[in-house]
Amino acid sequence: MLDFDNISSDALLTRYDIIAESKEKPETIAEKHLPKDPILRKVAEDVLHMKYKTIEENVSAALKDNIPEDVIEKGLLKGMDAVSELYNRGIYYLPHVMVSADAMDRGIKLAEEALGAGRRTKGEIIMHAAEGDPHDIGKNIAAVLLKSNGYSVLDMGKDVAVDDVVDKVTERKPLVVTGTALMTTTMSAFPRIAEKLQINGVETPFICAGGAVNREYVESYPLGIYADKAANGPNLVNKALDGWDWKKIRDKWDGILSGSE
Amino acid sequence: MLDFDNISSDALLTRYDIIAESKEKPETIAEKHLPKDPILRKVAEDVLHMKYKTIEENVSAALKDNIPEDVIEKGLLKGMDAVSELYNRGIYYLPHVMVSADAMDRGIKLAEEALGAGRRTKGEIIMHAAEGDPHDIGKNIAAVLLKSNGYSVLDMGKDVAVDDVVDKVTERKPLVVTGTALMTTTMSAFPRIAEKLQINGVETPFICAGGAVNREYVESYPLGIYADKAANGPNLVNKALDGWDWKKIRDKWDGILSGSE
Amino acid sequence: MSVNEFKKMAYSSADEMVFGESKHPKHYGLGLKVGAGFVVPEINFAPRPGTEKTPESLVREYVDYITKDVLERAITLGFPAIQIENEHIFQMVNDPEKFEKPVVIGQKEIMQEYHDEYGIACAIRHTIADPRLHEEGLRLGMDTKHTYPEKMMRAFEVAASNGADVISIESVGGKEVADHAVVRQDIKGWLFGIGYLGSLDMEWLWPQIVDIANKNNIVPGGDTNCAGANTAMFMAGGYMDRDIPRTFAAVTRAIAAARTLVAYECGATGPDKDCGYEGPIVKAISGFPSSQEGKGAQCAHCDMMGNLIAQTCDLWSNESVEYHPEFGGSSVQCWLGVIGYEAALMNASKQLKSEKTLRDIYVASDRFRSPEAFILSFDNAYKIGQAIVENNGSYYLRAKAAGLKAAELIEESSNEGKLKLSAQEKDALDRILLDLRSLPSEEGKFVDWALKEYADVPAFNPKNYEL
Amino acid sequence: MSVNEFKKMAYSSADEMVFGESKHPKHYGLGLKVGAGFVVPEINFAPRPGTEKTPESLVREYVDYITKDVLERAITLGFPAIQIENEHIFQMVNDPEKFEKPVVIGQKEIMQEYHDEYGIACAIRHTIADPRLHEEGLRLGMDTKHTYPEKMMRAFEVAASNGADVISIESVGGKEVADHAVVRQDIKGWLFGIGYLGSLDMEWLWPQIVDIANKNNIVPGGDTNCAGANTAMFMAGGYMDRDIPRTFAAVTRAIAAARTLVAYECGATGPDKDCGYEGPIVKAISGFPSSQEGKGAQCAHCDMMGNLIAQTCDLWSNESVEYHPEFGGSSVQCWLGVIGYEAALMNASKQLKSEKTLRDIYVASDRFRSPEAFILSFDNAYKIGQAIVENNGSYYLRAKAAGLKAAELIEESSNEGKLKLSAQEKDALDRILLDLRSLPSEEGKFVDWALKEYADVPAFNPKNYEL
Ligand code: B12
Ligand code: B12
Repeated sequence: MLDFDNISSDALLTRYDIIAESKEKPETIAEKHLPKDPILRKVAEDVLHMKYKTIEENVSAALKDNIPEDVIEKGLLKGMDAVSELYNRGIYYLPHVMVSADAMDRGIKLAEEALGAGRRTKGEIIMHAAEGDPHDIGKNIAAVLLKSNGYSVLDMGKDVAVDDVVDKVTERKPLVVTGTALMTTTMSAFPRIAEKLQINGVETPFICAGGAVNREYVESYPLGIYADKAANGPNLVNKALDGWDWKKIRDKWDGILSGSE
Repeated sequence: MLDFDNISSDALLTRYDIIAESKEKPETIAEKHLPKDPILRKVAEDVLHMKYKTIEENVSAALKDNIPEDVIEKGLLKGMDAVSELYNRGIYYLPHVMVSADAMDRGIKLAEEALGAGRRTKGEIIMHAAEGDPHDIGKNIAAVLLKSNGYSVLDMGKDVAVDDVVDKVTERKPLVVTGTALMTTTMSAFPRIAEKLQINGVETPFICAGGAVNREYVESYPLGIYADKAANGPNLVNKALDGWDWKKIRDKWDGILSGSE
Repeated sequence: MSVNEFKKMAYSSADEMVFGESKHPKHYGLGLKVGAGFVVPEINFAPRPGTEKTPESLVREYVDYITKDVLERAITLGFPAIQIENEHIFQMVNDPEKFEKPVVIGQKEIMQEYHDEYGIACAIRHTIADPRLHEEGLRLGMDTKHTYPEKMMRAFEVAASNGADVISIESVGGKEVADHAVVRQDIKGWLFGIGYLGSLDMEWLWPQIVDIANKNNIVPGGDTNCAGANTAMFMAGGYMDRDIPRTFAAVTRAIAAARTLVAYECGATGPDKDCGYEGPIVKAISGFPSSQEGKGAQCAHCDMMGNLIAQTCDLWSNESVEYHPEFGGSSVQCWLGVIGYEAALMNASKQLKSEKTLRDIYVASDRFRSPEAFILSFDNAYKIGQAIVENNGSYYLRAKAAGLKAAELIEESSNEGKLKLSAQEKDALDRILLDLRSLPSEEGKFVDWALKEYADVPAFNPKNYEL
Repeated sequence: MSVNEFKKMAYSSADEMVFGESKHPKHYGLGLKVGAGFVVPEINFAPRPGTEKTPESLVREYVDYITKDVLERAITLGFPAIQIENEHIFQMVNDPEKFEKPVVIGQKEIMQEYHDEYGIACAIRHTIADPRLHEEGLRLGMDTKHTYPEKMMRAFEVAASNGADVISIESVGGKEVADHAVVRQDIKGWLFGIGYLGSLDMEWLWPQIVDIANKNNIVPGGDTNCAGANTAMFMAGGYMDRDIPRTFAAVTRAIAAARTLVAYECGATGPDKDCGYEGPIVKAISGFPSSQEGKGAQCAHCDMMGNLIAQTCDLWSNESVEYHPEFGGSSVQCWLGVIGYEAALMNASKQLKSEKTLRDIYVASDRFRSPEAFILSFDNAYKIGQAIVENNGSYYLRAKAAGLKAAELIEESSNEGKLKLSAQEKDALDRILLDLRSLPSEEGKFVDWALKEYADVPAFNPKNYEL
């Protein structure tokens, strides 16, 4: 058998990923987000460094001198902001985000206990994957990013019937509803949901994503707002929080994603 | 160097064309079309056998005992009918049709001279290839088949400006107008032509063909009737001759092509 | 663990493995032979959006357009043999009598016509969708809302009794835990999900599929870990992607092989599914024919081993393409051209007795393009297969051994400076080695730990696996 | 006839020819080397319908979508080098300042960005559309209605001075007669149209293109007989088609080679155009780099030599695909995957020193698939090249010799029972042999006869060729 190890692969492929490896230090970027206060900083660092073993201890310590809201907003969420930026810049990989978010979740749970009640999140997002569609990883990632940005998420799961989505949204009037479809043969659920919502008088922005859909398709029915990546979620939802209706979000879509809006 | 001739290609490819070579004899199929009258039969056979050298002699002979219309209808065109059937069945190749048509043309010219004036054809067809489009072979083939079926053709050529087509059609009111587009970036000329014709009050059926277009596209604008193959031309045009308007032809399209209408 | 495990490797050496040759060739359908000395293209497709709305429009799309187009092009280009795969859409498994049956019948009829007229060798694989929801229940009687496992088994029967020549599935056991683990780069969780739970689910599912196939005298093809290792591969992507390190994806692939093997242990006979990139490992162990996809499946996804993965295939597939027009014909026709010519290339190499040279060129093209390509190179795939066979007796242990072997092979080559790794890939590899080596050497201990560790994973219900 | 004719074959034997090696390698663009020991993918595309309406929408389509997508995918898959080809649409040649210029500039800018960031070697070929109408006039000053030759020359200048690295064309001289002849299976007419008139037109056109390229320090690529031999090939099609016998198409290809060579005689240096299937013959004579397309150009048309034609290529192309989404990314990304991996395969064979084996496997796959594939097999292509060189001094005589040699090679193989022919193919071949052998051995005599014989061909105007 041939000795493959003697083959030079230089003429066959270029490791562009190694060429483009960031020379920026994660620490420098994170620094901008981390709080000055040493105790809150520890909490934020636990999130940044995915220390879900020590985070409970440090959050408890922080809760002694800080109100729970501050531990969340100025500690846990700041750590998560640093992670998000590092992910968006391509320096951290996705798992870092997910495990940091797990750590943050533990911290938030403790802080909420101290608060005595669930904290007021920025708003509720109802999420689902389309009827007949079992593909839900993208949705799950998006859910984590939304939670990390201070929203509460009601995840209806995958293969969710059109009417179930319509009923739930009509009942709870969330800030935003989202749908994910990876199959061209399931995505037609979205326009059906949108139409039924409108009949019910609901005008909630409906973020639609997943490999099957594209912007043109999503904008062909009412309420629909396209999202390409999970990382787009918070940007779009923030605008709903600012009171923009679906038409305005759709109109200003390019600007929102490029950060100019 | 390798001796390629020792390679067996049996595992690599199957000559389905040879497997499917027709066992039917062309003669048997042609026989149904050929006239009984021995003199007209000679004329028809000259067309069938592409004898453009002897055809003039035989047509002159036939014209002695027959009126020119009969020489055309019962002689020349019958020969061409046989060729068409053999082509449609996949027994004859295209060049046979083209050269037979050339022979027929010579015969018709003689007969028309005897007639003293141009014969009354079934009707005029205006043809063109779309503005900016140099691909015209399909159109040229279709033209031959239409002529062989007794229509007169006004061929405007290729890369014909939208307004030139509109003006010519508005002026001459042909039975049918046709367009060919092989490029997705030229086919938008068709809807523009159709709209302008309607503004001029012209409702002439507009057969559109060529690799770029498909049935859905052609039926998305008024007047448009799709043709897939040059051989479809006569079938569709015959319906216009029967007085069908473009809407009816479009409605019954499947039936027309399958021969059930 | 199932009793029919493979006691030894089907091939006595890695070098013995080559495309178009299987230890157990199959003959089925309308004169088709697979793994019997030549490679056959396998064409896959998806219907246009909207055509799923009524059975009539779906039949028109699948039968009158797609199947006909494919056969016409095969004849046009002179391809001697072709396999068609229809990956069922949700509507077909949800209502088999209405949506599935007429499609299965129609496709076979038209294939028969072309076979009769031209003598083309052909067969069709029906891949039933696995619609089961972990949160509702994977086993019979559990999901009272959708009755999914029941519908799915019915869909198998409808396909098998109406024209399918091969039946397959991309089963989803263990996916709930693997999904949770993959985005956290948690190899232990992934091992539990796919290596253990996935195998248990297949051990339950596959004897039923094999029964249906045998009753109908057709072929029980095989499974794929699309739900697990392909998700990881897809997310790991190429040099512009940053979701999952490619070393992680590579190790999941090796683990997946230990699971996908279960189908064969339960009576499946191949060809396995095209999208199972674990195919080379599974073939090394089992010797059953293998369908693979790479360069010619770019319509469906871009992988980092477009050539390499052809090395040991018996069918060569395009994975899937949506039906639509192209300048060169319909999309299925164009992609059939791509895979059919590749099959012709492999078959030509056999005529010239250069098939091993071509195999090695395929491998050389991509061996160092990604860690996953590297461990799937047939020499390494063979070693991973050996690790599996040596650790038979426990789904957990053999899957762990496969993963560890893959990680070690990568480490070795990287240390030698052959296989290059980015910083992230290297970090992930180190953690994987640490994690896998830290695991217990007894299945029971591992399972106890994992049941606790992953108890809160959404949709994970031990009852789905009788645990 | 042009004075710079090739006195001898560039290669001393057919066996010396292989993909990725040219006698005159070229270095151009952003670090790209062609014919210098490896094969480079060349990706082509067409904009979506409607995007041609405004310069803005056309730029968005060509630059922001297509060019960016292509470069992203090349990086993702790790392809070291890539050539982009933009085949201009009518609007760009019709109004170069408005439609062509911003596209040419935009594409180069984005290429420069990726080159700077990742070091990818890349270059772009702009292929100017030839919009000339035979009925209006081919030469300067003749077509007062559209002023086409003038606009076309302006389009070359705009491309050359704004970012093109290579300029090419698919010129249409002689096409009016060839079109008339091809549908009548009239090889004498075809020889007159392409072998004679086509060569005269190129002799007029190409020195101008070479001038523009040289002035701008870019590469005058080459021409193709797309307008003639590809039309014949396309109509001859495969085993389901019945428009033109494939033996006829094969002979037109050989004749076309004698014409396409003229570009090089006028100073072009290659790479010639992908769609010129006469490439192997032209390369055998000239030694210039050659772009070819086959298996990976199924998106554009299905040919009968998808593998074979890779045998001697330096660039490997997809011919063209309309931009649209696929499951695996955009269409241009998917097809780049196909051709890029094929290039990697050829390059890998060089690493293993098995390139001639791979070349021979390519050939074996399709050598007997069609008469055209057969005569283009590099051994036969070389012989046809020799027939051309031996008959230099007359466009007519060398084109006739090429056609006759091709016909004789086919006859010989068919007589030996190797290359199989259908009844129609055989008939057509016999007539071709008869026809070509009946022709005079003096150019003058032939031209006199042809001018009379084809005087009535629509759109044929001898003034277009100064006759
Ligand atoms: C031959 C050819 C040429 C020849 C044309 C020769 C000629 N006289 O027509 C030449 C070289 C001139 C040419 C040039 C170009 N071409 Co061109 N060409 C082709 C090719 C290979 C074959 C076309 C052909 O003749 N088909 C055979 C005929 C018989 O088919 P048809 O016309 O469709 O006709 C059939 C039916 O449609 C029907 N029909 C047609 N008309 C009618 C009318 C009626 C009444 C009826 C009933 C039926 C009917 O009957 C016929 C069958 O029976 C195609 C490849 C392809 N895949 O199509 C590319 C193709 C059409 N060309 C293409 C391109 C891009 C070009 C150029 C722009 C390239 C360039 N940059 O130089 C230039 C055009 C330059 C310009 N002025 O703008 C692209 C178009 C892409 C797009 N955007 O849609 C194609 C698809 C190639 C590709 N895959 O990229 N081309
Ligand atoms: C993994 C996978 C599976 C896994 C799914 C695992 C899971 N938990 O999701 C399994 C094995 C279950 C599966 C099954 C099937 N699959 Co599948 N699968 C894939 C694959 C390979 C990857 C999908 C994936 O996870 N992508 C990664 C995620 C992260 O991407 P994503 O969801 O799009 O999310 C991104 C964005 O869309 C966005 N996003 C998503 N949601 C949201 C929400 C918000 C709010 C925001 C802001 C953003 C956002 O963020 C993410 C990126 O940042 C694709 C291949 C492909 N080319 O897509 C095929 C694919 C989707 N599957 C396909 C098919 C056909 C099937 C089956 C029908 C096959 C069969 N017959 O068995 C079955 C389905 C059976 C059924 N029940 O109907 C086809 C669909 C074809 C079509 N018609 O459209 C594809 C395209 C493969 C192909 N090329 O043919 N599949």
